[in-house]
Amino acid sequence: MNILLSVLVIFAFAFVGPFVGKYAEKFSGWILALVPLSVFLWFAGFIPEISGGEVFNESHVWVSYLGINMSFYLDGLSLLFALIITGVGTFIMIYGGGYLAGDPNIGRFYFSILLFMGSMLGVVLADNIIALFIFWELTSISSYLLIGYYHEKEESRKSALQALIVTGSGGLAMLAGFIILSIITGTMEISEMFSQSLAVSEHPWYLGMLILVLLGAFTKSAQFPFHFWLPGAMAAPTPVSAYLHSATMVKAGVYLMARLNPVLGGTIEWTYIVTIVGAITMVVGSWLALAHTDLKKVLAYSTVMALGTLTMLIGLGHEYAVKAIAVFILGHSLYKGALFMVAGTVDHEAGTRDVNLISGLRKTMPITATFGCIAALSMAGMAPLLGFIGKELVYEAALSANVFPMALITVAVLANIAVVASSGIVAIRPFFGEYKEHDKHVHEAPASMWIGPAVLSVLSIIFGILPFLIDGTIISKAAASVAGTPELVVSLSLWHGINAALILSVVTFLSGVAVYIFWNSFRDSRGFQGYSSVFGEAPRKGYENWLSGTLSLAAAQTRFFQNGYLRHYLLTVLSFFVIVTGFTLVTKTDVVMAASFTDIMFYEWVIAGVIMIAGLAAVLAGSGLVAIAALGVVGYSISLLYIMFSAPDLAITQVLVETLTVILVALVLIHIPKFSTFTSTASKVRDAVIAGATGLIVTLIILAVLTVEFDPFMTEYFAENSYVVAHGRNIVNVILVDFRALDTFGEIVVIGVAGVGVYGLIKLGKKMIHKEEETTV
Amino acid sequence: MISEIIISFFLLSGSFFVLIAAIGVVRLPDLMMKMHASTKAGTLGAGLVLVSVGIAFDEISVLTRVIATIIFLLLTAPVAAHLIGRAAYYVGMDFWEGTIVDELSDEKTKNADSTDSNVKMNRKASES
Amino acid sequence: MEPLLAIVVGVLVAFSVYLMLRKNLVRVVIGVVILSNAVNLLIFTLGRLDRGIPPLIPFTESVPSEVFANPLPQALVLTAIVIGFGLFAFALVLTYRAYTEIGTINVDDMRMAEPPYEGEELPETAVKGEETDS
Amino acid sequence: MSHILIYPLLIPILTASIALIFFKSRVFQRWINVLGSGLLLGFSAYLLYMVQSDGIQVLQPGNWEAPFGITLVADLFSALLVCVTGLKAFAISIYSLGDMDERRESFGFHPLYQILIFGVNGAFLTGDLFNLYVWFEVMLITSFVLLSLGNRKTQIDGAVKYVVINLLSSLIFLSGVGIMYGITGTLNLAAMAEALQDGENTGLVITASMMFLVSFGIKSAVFPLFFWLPASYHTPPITVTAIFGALLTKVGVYSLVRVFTLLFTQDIGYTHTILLWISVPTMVVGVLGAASQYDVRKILSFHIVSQIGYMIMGLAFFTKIALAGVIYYILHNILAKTNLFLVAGVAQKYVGSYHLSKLGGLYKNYPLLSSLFAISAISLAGLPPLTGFWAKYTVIYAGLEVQEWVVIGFALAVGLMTMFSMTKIWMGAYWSKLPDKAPVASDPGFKPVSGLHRVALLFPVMLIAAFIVGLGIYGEPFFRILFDAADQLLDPSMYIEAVLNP
Amino acid sequence: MILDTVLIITFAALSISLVAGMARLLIGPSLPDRVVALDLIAYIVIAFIATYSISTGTADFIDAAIVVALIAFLGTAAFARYIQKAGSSTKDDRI
Amino acid sequence: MNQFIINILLAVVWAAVTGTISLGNLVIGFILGYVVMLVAAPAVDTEHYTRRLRLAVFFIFYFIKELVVSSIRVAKDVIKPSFKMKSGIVGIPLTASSDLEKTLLANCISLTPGTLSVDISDDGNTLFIHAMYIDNEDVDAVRREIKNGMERKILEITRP
Amino acid sequence: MNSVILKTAARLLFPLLLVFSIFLFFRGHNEPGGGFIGGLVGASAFVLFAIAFGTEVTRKLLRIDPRILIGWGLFFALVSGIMSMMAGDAFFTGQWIFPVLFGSEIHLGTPLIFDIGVYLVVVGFTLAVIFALEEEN
Ligand code: NA
Ligand code: NA
Repeated sequence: MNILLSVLVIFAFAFVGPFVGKYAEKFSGWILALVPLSVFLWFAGFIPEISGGEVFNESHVWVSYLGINMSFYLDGLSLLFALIITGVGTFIMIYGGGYLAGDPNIGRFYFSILLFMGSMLGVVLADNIIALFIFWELTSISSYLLIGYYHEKEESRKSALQALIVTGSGGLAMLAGFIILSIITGTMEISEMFSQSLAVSEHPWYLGMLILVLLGAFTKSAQFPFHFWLPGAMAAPTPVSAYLHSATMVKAGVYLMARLNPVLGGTIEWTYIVTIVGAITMVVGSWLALAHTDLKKVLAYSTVMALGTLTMLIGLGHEYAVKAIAVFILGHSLYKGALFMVAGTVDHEAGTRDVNLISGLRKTMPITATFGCIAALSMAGMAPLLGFIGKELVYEAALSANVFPMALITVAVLANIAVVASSGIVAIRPFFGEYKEHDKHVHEAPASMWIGPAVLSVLSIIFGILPFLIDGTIISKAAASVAGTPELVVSLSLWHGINAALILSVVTFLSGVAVYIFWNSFRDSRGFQGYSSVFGEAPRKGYENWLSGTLSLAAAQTRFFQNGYLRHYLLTVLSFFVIVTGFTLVTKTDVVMAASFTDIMFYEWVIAGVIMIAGLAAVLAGSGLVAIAALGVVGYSISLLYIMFSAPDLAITQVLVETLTVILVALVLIHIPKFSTFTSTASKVRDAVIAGATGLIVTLIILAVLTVEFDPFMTEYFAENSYVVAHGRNIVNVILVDFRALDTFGEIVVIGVAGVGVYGLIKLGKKMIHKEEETTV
Repeated sequence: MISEIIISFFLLSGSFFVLIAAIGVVRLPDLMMKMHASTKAGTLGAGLVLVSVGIAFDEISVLTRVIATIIFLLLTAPVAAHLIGRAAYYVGMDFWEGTIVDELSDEKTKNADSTDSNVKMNRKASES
Repeated sequence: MEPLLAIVVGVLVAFSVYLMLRKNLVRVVIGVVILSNAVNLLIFTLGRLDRGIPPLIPFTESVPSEVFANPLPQALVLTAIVIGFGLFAFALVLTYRAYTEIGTINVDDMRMAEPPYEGEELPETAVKGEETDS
Repeated sequence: MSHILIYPLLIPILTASIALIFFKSRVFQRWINVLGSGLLLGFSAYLLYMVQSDGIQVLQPGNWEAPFGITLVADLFSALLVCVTGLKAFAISIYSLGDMDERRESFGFHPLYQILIFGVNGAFLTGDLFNLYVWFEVMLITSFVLLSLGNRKTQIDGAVKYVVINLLSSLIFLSGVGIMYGITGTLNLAAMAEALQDGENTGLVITASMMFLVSFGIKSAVFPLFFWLPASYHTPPITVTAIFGALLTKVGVYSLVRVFTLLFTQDIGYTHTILLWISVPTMVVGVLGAASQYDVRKILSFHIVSQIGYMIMGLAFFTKIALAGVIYYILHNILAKTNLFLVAGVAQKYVGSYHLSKLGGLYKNYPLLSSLFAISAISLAGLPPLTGFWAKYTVIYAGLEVQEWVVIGFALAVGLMTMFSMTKIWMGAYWSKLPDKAPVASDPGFKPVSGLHRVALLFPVMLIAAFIVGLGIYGEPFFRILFDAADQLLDPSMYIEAVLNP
Repeated sequence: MILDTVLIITFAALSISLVAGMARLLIGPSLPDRVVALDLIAYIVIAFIATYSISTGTADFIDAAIVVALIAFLGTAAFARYIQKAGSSTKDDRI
Repeated sequence: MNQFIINILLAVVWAAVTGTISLGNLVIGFILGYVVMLVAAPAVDTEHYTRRLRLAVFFIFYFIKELVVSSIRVAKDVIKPSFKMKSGIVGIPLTASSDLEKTLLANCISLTPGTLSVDISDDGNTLFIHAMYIDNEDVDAVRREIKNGMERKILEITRP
Repeated sequence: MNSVILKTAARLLFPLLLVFSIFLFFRGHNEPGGGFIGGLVGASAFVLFAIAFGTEVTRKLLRIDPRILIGWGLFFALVSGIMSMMAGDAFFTGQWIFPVLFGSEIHLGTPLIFDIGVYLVVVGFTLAVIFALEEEN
């Protein structure tokens, strides 16, 4: 119950949040931060047990019929994520309260961000894959609301939609993948799948299922070529970007791959796909960062790089890789969360995030500048920060890769060079150099807005200098979870001696500095512009073209099918009837003309002929009245048939109805002038063919049914009971008012409604309806 | 046997008149003439056949219904003919060449605006 | 007799389908009426036919001693006739309303609920004279 | 013999006839309408309880043993639908107090409304094929009248298309009834199913089944038979659209499910493959149609078509979980669709339009309405954890189980497009700024609703939203009923036994 | 015995009449012509029903004849009303 | 008083159409007749009902005779290969004054040889008939024949 | 239509049609006829009257709005079913009494009440339609 409760508490506060925002404006962020904080502390309490090798399973029946339980699995990996989510979340709440202070919509912010927080927590804790998926989708919904926070700006709406569509489509693919996975394994609990790894990878559906699942992970984690939504999502308020788009949501995909690595990983397919996609994303993202001067965009692309790195590491999956994953996730969350907040603070205070427009802010906002720089150093992979350890581990992992290590190490170095340069951009450009005067008087941000960066960047230092605080406890267990082994010794340290990784780090740093120095001219160079448009713009354009293509396809097909012409509709319906019924008749039955015309009286021939000829007259009639006169003959003749075949009630009814029909038509046609139209011969022929085919099919079916022996057992029952029980000698009438009174009741309801309806149709004039209704189209 | 003959007589004569009516409706040259045939011969023919039914069944309930039917026919047939003839006349019908007089036309030209119809009253007017 | 009626039904169905595909809404409604007659005949025929033995129990008996025509299809058709009549009355008056409100009974011209798409070319309709819509 | 079965029919029609007798008093009609709907909801819920606890309920009106009279049967599938109809009827009866104009009321809206519910319940409860036809006609004529009541040009035009195509459908249905009677000699569904079990005349029966496919296909608006729906559903007042949009097509689906589980299971490889082929273009064409529209009512109308596709798809899979999914889908769609139409109506009353270009500012100004829309839209888009997700999930699971990869691929893509068009409404009407050409901004005579009116409009939406959320978050008991219902559908012997050997 | 032959003759006469009536209905040329034909067909139907009652020995069909006699007249009245109101002329009522 | 008689008559008609002349059936017929009269009262000018009914019965046989005669003549002409007669619409000045008399006359004329009532003039004083046979093109002869034949016979009965 | 002949004939035929409709209605249980047929013939009486005299007069003759007649018709039909339920039987189960009137036993049952409902609805429907259309002229 407890793990579930931790998630539910956050959800519950999502609904409280708006009220807190409304009634405790100034302190709302601080107050609401207590929610993630208390959950963080609660999870922190698990550290000893988890590091002692325990895992926690918790399961609640939810929809047992579908095998879907609200079950949770707490091990090193999920604990690490849970701590990041609630830990970073605590500072985000505080920061958000400050950042959005005075915004009338702050309540909606609290609602969405807490909803998101709970969902994200659910994703990392869920054991049941469908439960995981549900939380996963909830993160999509809440992030949609958050990205579109400034919803009156079209840009925000577009970005929100883009993120939703990209991650949503991946999510749907993933759902299919999950279901297939559960069909393969016979369970929906991830913890029960670990033991079936072999069976899964040898299953013929494996590759398809894998691709589907990975699509979900890749889109969510902004892997190339789906990465474009992430920079777009920067339309969100900065606390959102800091939280969702760096520390948590984008890592959901990474988490998923890490979580399923023991089940799905280790195969050739997995290694190739995941590693290559990760590597490409890593290098593409890192360099794209350099194409922008918007602080958030730079950070966003460096996040893409980080996600690529993590993905690549998961693809590799060996011991170094899993260690690197755990450390890199934590390190990245700390520095990137801090940097986003710093960027937001700069924007908030200076009114812009363009590094070309701001500089020298360290003088007016020293605290922010300090922590921003620390975080940037961590990002650049400088000792003695945690980022350094993470980067070293990445290099070591690449070096010991089992597939094309040379290529991977090149990619890693290249990517990190760009990261170093990016770090320079985000740390040096705004804070150092000459102070520029701004429209807005820039001053230090309130405590709520620097406490987050402060704590996170300080943690980067602490964990960097004192890695034993984390390695044996949380990191090693997280790495073990990814590897799918119970134990994995991780011993982190800043100094490993002079090894290949260290040399690469030095090279990286120096090159990065060089890139930073020449950044301005580099950014404007043609080659780089081309690179940026191919890898940055093209996928987004692809998405947009796909969207507009789909919309024009939609419009075209709707114009074609729903074209407003009744005759077209009818023609389609009738053609369909002819096709399905005719085809079935021809293929499924023996169409034999077993008809015998021997027992027919001559006057019956005449009446039948009259019916058909009068019917033809109705078809050919030049006016409605003539047609209805012909129809009268059809009706009278049919009533004669009813007489001949022992149905006096029917005959009388037919005559009465026929006559009233004539009266009604006459009354109506008095008002409608004769009208003639031109119809092409081609369409007449077409209509005649459809008409003929329909008629033929009906005739053939009747003839076929007539060959079936008819069991008159109902007739006997009616005969026996009609008078004796129902006191009526006219059996037809007894059927109508007694045996099948319900039919008759329905029938009188029909004509009753028809009466009311016709009356309304005629009497309820158009003018009587409210005027405004006419105008609302 | 006797009754069979009587029934046969009524049946044959009835169907004969119905046939005459039908032939008349097909052959006679104008609408009024056709109505002469259908109203008179048709009513008579149907009536005679009905009489044969009344005789054939020799039941009071059948007989009364037959009589009722005949009365209804006699009541409605001339009214129907009148309605059709009048309506056809007012909207302008063609008379056959043997028509020598139309006193109604003279009457209607006298007071053209006194009827309930909103269409052209006059045969000649509609022909022009 | 049943096979002959099968043909009658088929022919009526063909006529009605052809009428329903016309432009003139009055014709379409007449097509529906014919179709409804045809379907009634279909049910009647498929209940199998008997001549001259209406399902009436004589006053002298309480349980009929002789066989008679199947009463059930008769009751069904009777119900169907009445229902069809109600629907027909409505459809007819709707035609009338279409004429008074939209000003036409040409179904091709009825594009109020589904106005023409942008740039759509409307067909030449209601061309009087040359040929009737038959 | 279970008398409870008659109440879902008796209550609405009694209400309607009393309302008709007191034609002249609008106020009386309004309240008897609400009262009747409330009673109906209560009795429907009780019926569901009875069926769940005591098994399939059967009533022989007139006390004639089956198959000689007309049998009323409630299995779980029927009872569920009756129950949700009762809920919907109650909600909309309240909504109509705030929406319906006086003229329409004095020309019979209230009795017509009750009669429509009567017809729908009749169709759900009857165990007789011809009687089903009668119920269809009751619904049909009532929907004709409700659709055209008001006589606006668009209404008349929409009604013409609706009427003609639906009349064709009815007549095809009636022919099918005649043919099935001609083959089996009975009209009782259970007796017919029993008679068909011997496997004779299979080809002929399958041919007849195609007529039902076409007829019910028109009613449920599947491809390529759906045209009447987007042509007409946006034309009447929103209350009427909501009644139609959510409920009427589902009766078509109900009937398809009924006959293709009870009667036509001789050649599933053939019939249900055709159903599958129909379902995919239905989903796709419907959702693309929605994507091309800008009138909220039209978007929602096309969505009806699309979602019918999912239901037919589930029927085609023909496994237990698939059928449970179909039932879930039907129920979910009734709730979500109703709410979306109702919400659109409220928005129209606030801002003055149904067109996205004239809507806006709703999120900013009407948070309650926005959240009600969001709930329904998220549900309809199939996002968790609301009803739409479970519906979609169950059907898709079933499809993957039977390895219909391509079909499921389409279903998932359609799900994405559904989400897209829900966001289209959300962004166009809720997130965007109130445009200058919105009637509320540009027409000085425009009066948004207020006070009690607003309560009448929003209460029913909240009621239904509560179900959407509640069933979504905790569906265990509901799924138990659904799986039992699917069991009953897959094993017709229970149904046959209950009717023929009570 | 005689009656059987007579009945055949009667049916034949009525059948021919029916065909003739329908021919007039088809030919027209004016709407009133067609209405007269329809009126005639009603009489033929009455006679048909009556004859059929005799041939089957079932009097129950007579009620249908009564109804035709009473009701067909209404249809004719409606047509007449239409002709007079709408002024349907002789010329353009071609089939 | 008249109304009571009408009621009795309706009861008899009822018994006749139902075909059971029992006391019970007559009573039912009487009650029904009463109801019908209640409904029909405004429609029917009950004052003249008795006379009307008597006339109806009286005339039936007369009609039938005339009908047969006229039909035979029409039959002859219908079968003849060509039509030689002269016809036309003739106005008959009416002596008959009440609506019933006029209607009766008009119907009788329609059912008798070669004549068909077309219309009654708006002032109600002239009956226009279509005469199939205007022998010798003598229009007044037709007029005379009607006035002295049919109209007189009717008036003799309606005005004793 | 302004025709003396038609008007007079209509006055004569009106009560005849009405009697005939009731006749058809009552015997329907044993011979051809019944609520629907009887109702249509009964409605025809009013239709004829409306054609001859116009709807205003005919409405006065009918005294009740046809739509309300429809309501009553449905109500009657329902009452027959409710009576069955009150007797403890299934809806629409025929309940019969056999009073002896002037020596002959009469069969009276709820199906008769049901049929009255049918009759009323048919009359209401036909007249609602015809009146409305007539009044458009
Ligand atoms: Na529908
Ligand atoms: Na908008």
